[in-house]
Amino acid sequence: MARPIVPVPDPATQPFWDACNEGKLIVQYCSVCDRRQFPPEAACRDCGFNFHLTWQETSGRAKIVGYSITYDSRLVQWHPLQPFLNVIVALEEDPVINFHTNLIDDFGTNLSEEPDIPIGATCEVQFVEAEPGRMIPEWKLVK
Amino acid sequence: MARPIVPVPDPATQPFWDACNEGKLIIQYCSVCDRRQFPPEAVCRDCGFNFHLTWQETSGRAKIVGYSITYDSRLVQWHPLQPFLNVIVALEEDPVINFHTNLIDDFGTNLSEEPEIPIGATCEVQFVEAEPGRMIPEWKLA
Amino acid sequence: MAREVNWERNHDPVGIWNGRGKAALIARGHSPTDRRWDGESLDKSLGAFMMIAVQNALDDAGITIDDVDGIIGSAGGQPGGAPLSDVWGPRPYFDPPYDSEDGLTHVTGQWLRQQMGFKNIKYINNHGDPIWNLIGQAAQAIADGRAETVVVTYPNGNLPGRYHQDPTNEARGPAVWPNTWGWGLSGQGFTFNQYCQKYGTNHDRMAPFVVQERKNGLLWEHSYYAQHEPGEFTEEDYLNGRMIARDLSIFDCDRPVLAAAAYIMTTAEKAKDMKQTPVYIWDHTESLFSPRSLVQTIDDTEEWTDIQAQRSYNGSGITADDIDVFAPYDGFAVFTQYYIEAWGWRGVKRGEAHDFYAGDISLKGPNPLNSGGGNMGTGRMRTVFITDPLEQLQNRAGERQITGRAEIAVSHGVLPVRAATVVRSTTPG
Amino acid sequence: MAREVNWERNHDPVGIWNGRGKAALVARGHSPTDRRWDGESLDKSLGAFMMIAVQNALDDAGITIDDVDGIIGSAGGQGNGQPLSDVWGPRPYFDAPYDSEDGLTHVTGQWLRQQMGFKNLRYINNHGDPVWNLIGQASQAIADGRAEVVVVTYPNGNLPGRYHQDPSNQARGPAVWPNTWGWGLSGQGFTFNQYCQKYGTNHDRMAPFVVQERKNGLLWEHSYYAQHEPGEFTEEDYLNGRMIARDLSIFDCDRPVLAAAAYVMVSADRAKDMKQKPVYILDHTESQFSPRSLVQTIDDTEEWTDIQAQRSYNGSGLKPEDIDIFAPYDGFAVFTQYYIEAFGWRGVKRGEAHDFYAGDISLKGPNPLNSGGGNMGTGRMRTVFITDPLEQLQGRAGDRQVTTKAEVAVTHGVLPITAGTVVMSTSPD
Amino acid sequence: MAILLSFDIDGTLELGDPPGGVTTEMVRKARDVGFIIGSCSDKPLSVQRKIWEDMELTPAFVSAKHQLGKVRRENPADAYYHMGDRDTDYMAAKDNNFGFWWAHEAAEQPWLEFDMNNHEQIPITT
Repeated sequence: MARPIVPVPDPATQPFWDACNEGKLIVQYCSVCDRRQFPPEAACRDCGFNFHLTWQETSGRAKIVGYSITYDSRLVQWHPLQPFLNVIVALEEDPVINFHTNLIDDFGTNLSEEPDIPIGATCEVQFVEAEPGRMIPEWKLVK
Repeated sequence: MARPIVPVPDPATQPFWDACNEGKLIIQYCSVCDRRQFPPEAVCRDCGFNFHLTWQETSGRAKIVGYSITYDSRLVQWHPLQPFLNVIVALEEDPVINFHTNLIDDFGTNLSEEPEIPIGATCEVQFVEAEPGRMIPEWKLA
Repeated sequence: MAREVNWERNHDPVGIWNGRGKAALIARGHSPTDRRWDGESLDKSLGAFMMIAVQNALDDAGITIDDVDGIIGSAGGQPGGAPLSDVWGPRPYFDPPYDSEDGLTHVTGQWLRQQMGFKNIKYINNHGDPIWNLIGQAAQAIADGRAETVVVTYPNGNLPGRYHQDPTNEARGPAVWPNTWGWGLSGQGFTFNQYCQKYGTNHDRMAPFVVQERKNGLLWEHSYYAQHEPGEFTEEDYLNGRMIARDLSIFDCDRPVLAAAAYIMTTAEKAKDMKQTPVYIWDHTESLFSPRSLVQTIDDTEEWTDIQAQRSYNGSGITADDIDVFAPYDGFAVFTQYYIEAWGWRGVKRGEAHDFYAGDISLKGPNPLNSGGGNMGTGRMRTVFITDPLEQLQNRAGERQITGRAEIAVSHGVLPVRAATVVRSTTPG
Repeated sequence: MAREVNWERNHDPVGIWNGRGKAALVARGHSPTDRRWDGESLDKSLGAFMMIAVQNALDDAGITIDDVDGIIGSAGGQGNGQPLSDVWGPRPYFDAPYDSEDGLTHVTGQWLRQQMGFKNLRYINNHGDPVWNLIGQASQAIADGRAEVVVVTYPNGNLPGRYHQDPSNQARGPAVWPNTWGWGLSGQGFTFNQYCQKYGTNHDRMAPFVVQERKNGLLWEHSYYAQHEPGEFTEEDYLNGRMIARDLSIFDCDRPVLAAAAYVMVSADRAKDMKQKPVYILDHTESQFSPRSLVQTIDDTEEWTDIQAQRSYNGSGLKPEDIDIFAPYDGFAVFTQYYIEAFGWRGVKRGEAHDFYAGDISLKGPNPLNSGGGNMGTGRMRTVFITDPLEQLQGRAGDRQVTTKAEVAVTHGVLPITAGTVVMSTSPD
Repeated sequence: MAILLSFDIDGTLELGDPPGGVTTEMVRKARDVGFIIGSCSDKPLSVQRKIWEDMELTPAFVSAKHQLGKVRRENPADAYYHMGDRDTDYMAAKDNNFGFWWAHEAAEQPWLEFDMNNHEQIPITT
C-alpha cells in the first residue's frame, strides 16, 4: 500500500530505514550511558558523544499509550485519507521510547465517533511498503 | 601565477568571488544598520537579518595595518614559497574592514631579516589568477 | 550594537532576581486587528500596524520617540525573530520601505528607527522569542543598565491563504517522523488524550473554560472577535466544534490574525514621570526542554511545566496564594490545564483543572482565569497576556476589571517545551 | 543526566557571584607527561594517564572513588569537549575499552566511571572548555547543589606525527580566508606586530619573560621539560629561536604533549574533611567574542581582554592589588602581555608589559609572574595554571613557593577571543 | 421540488472574512426562487445566526461545517448542494452526498440554471 508521504533518509537516519527494509526495528544505544535513543541523533544526548553509540535491535513489541484522530491535516497529501487514526506506542522493553503508528489493522477505515482504541494493548511491529523499496514500521494489535 | 591554495566559493561567498572575476572588490552592506561587513555572512551581524543586506563595491584602496612572515606553515601547499609575506590591509573608507594579502609586488621574493613594510601606506586592489577562471584580490602599493 | 545573548534566567537555582523592581511596565499600544493582510494595502501592512501600535504606546505613556533609547522585539513574533506566518517572498516586493520582508512579515527595530525617526536608540534586539520572553528580556536590559526606556514590539502577521499547509509527498529531516505517519496537530491531541486517560476527563469538560474566555475577550476592544465577530459563543457552539485532530476542535485552536502591539518599559526611576501607574517586574524566567523520545508525553509535559513553575516561584519568591491575576497561555486551549496545575493556582492540583473550569471562573467571580480572554477569546494575538494583567494592575481594565485584589500578576507562555514566565506587581517589592 | 548548559557567568553586569566561597579546590593529581603516544602502549594511552591522574588526585585529597558524586571535564581538552590534537581514526581501534576515540584521544566521564568503578555519580559533563572554564563549571555545579564532591578531568592528548598539517590545495568554508593567502599562525603574528607598532616594542623584549617561565617550569615536577629536557634555557636560546610566523618563534609556541590532570573540588562543608587545605573559589567568569571584520586586530584584542578583566573584577569584587598569584595564559607567549595589561597586575598599563618583563619577575622576587612556568615552561599542559596557584595558596609549592603573600590567585585563559577567569582564595570570604 | 443550498461563509459569502464572491443579493434571490437556504461554516452557530440577521434573511438551518449529514437528516429535500472554498468543504459535501460548487463557481449562481420542475435534470454529484 503506497503511503501519502514517504520518508527521505539522511545520514543520521539511514541505518534505521535500511533496517526497516530488512524487517528489523532498531534504535540507538549508548553503552557507557546504558541508554536507548529514538529518534536517531548524531550523538548520545546524555554523554554528548557518538563513541559508544551503536544500533540495537528491539523486540518490536510495544504498548498503545494514546491516540489522536486527524480530521483536517496541514499535510495536504493526507487529506484524501481523512479522518485517519494516529496512535503512539511505547517500546515494551523501554517505555521511554515511543513511535508514531497508524495501527495498520484500522488504517483508512471509517472511524466512528467514539473509536475503541485499547490503551495499554500490546502491538507488534510490521513493515509496510511506503513506496517501492522503502519499508516503514507500523504496529498491529497482537491477537 | 597559480596559487598554492585556491578558494572554493559557497553560497554565502559566491557573489564576492564572482565580483573578483569581474575586477571588483565588493563587501556586504546593511542599509538599516549602515554597516559594512566582511567576510560575508548569511545575515547582518548587527540586526541579525538579511532583509537589508546588499553588496557594495568598495574603492579597493586600503592601508597596510600590520604584517607577519610565515617560515613554517601548517599549510603544506605553501611550504615551497616559504618564507612568504602576510600583510593585513584595512579598507580606506572603513578601516574596520580588513583583508589578507601577500602584497603582490613582494610576493615570493626573498624576505630579508628586517623587511621594510611601510605601515600606513596606501595600496590598491589588483586581481590575480589563483587558477584559470578564479581571480582573487591582492594589494599593491599605490 | 551586536545582538545580546545569554540574558535568560534559565539556570537553576535561579535565586531571587537581582533586577527585581528595577524595571516597570508602563503603557501599551495596539494596532487594529485584522484577520489577514490583503497583499495590497500598505497602510494595513504589518509594518504600518507596528508603527500605529508604537505610537499608541508612546501616547499612552505620555512620552515621545526621543525619550526612547531601546527597542526589543521579535521581528516575526516567534523564537529567533522568525515569523509566525508564511513569508511574502518569492512574490515581488513593493517600493521602499516595503522592498523586503521587513515591514511585511517581520518588523525589525532598525526598520522602525528609520520609518519613525527614533534618534536616541542605544540598544536594539530583534531576535526575541514570543512576547513573555520579550518582556523578560526588556526587564533584564533595563535592570542591567543597557537602556532606560524601551519599546517592546510584537508584530504578528498573517498573509492571504491558509498557512502552514504542506503539499509535499516526501518528508525530510525532522519532518520525517511526524509526516510519514500523518502527524500534525495530532501531537498535541495525543498529549491531551494521555491527560484525559490519566485523570478520567474528556474534551467536552473544557467547554466552560473556552466559553468564559470568549466572553472575556469580547470585552477587550483589541480582540479579533470584538472587532470582527462580536456574537456570543455558547457551550453549544463549543460542543459542536469541528474536530481538527482529536481532541482538538477548531475552537481549541487559536485563529491566526494580523495585529501588532507595543509596550513601554522603563526604569523604576523614570517610571515616576510617566502618565500611567508603573507595574514593576519582579521576575522573569525562561525554559527550553526536549522530549525524552519522539513524542511529547504527558509525563514530559508535567515535568517541564513543574520545573518552570518552580523556577518562577523561586525567582520571584511568591507563592501560589500571592497570584491575583493569572494568565496562562491557551493557544491551544489544551495547554492551559497543564499550566494551572503546575502553578497550583487557587489550589488546583494535577488532574483537577477541568473540575476547576466547572466551578466559578467568571470575570467577576473569585477565580477570574485569563481575564483578558486569552487567545481563544481574542485571536492568536498573544499580547492580551501582557496587556490585560497590566491593565488589571493599573486598575484600568474597564469592564474587564476583576472584583478581587489585583496586585500581583503572573503571565506564562508559550509552549510546555519552551516557555517564559513574567511576574509583575503594583509595588517594586 | 542530560548535559547542563548556560552555567557560564558571561552576561554583564555579572555582579558578585552568589556562589562565592561555596566551593573549594582541594587536591590535584597528574599523570606522567610524555611528548606523544606511540600508538601501541595502552598503559600510556590518554585514558590510562587520565586514570592515573584521577587516582593521584583522590589520594591527594584523602578520599576514595565512592566519595565522588560528580565528574566535570572536557573529553578532548578543548571547547565543547573537542580534542586538542588529531583523532586516532580512521586507524583501527583496539580491544575494549579502547574500541573508540574514548580512551585514546578523548576521555569521557562515562568511560572513567566504567573503567574506574565510580558508583555514586549524579552529575557528569564532558563538554567543558579548557581547564579554566572547567574549574568555573565545577564550582558553579557545587554552589548550585548539583554535586558535592567533583573530580575535574583534563585529558590532553598528542598523537604521533605533526598535527594540524593541512595538505589540501583547496580551501572551503571559513578556511577560504586564511588559507588562500597562506595565513596560519601569522594571524597571531599580525596582532603582535600591531602591538609592537602601537607601543614601540619588539619580539626580543619578550626574552626575560620566556626565560623566567622556563626556569619556573623546571621546578615543577610534572613539566615536560623537567621530565624530558631539564637543561637550562637561556636568553641566547630565545633570541636565536627559529621563526615560525613572524614574530612568533618556536620558543613562543607551546610544545604539544600527552598528559592528564585531575582536580578534586568539594563544597565548603565537605572541604573540612579533606587531607589538604581548601582553596575557595571566589568567582568564575567566561567570555566569547568575534572579530569586527576578518582578522583579529590589536583593537579587538584589547577590547576583549578589557571586558573580561573587568568582568572578573566585578564578579569577585577584587582590585589588582589584591592579586598575589597571577597566572595569565601564555600558549602563545604573545598572549600574556595582553592579559597582564588588561588586568593591570602590579600596575602594568597598556603597552608596559615588556618593560615589566625587563624588571624583576623572578620567582622569589616581588612579581612572581606565572610561578608555575606556564605552557612555555611546562609544555602545552595548561594544567599548571590551576595546579601552581592551588599549591601556592596551600603553601606547598616547594621550590616554587613564592616569597610574597599567597592568599589570592587569579588564573586566566585560554584565548583573547574565548576565555575563562577563576579567582581563588585561602579564605571563603 | 425541494433543493437545499448550504453556503459556507468565510471565503464564500461577501460578508465572510475573507469576503467571497457570493453576494447577499444572490442569496436573497435563491431564497426568492424557492431554494432551501442556510449556512454550514466553521463559525460558531451564534455568529452564523448574526450574519443572517445582518443579511436580513431567515435561514432554514445553520450548522457546523462537519455536520452536513445532520443538515440532510433534519431538512428533507430532493437535492442537496454545498458550496465553499476549502478542501474541507469539498470533502464534507462528498462524504454526505451533497453536490458541490467551489466558491468561485457559486458566484456564477449555477442554481439559477436548474429547471425546478424537472429534477431529473439536476445533477446531484459534481
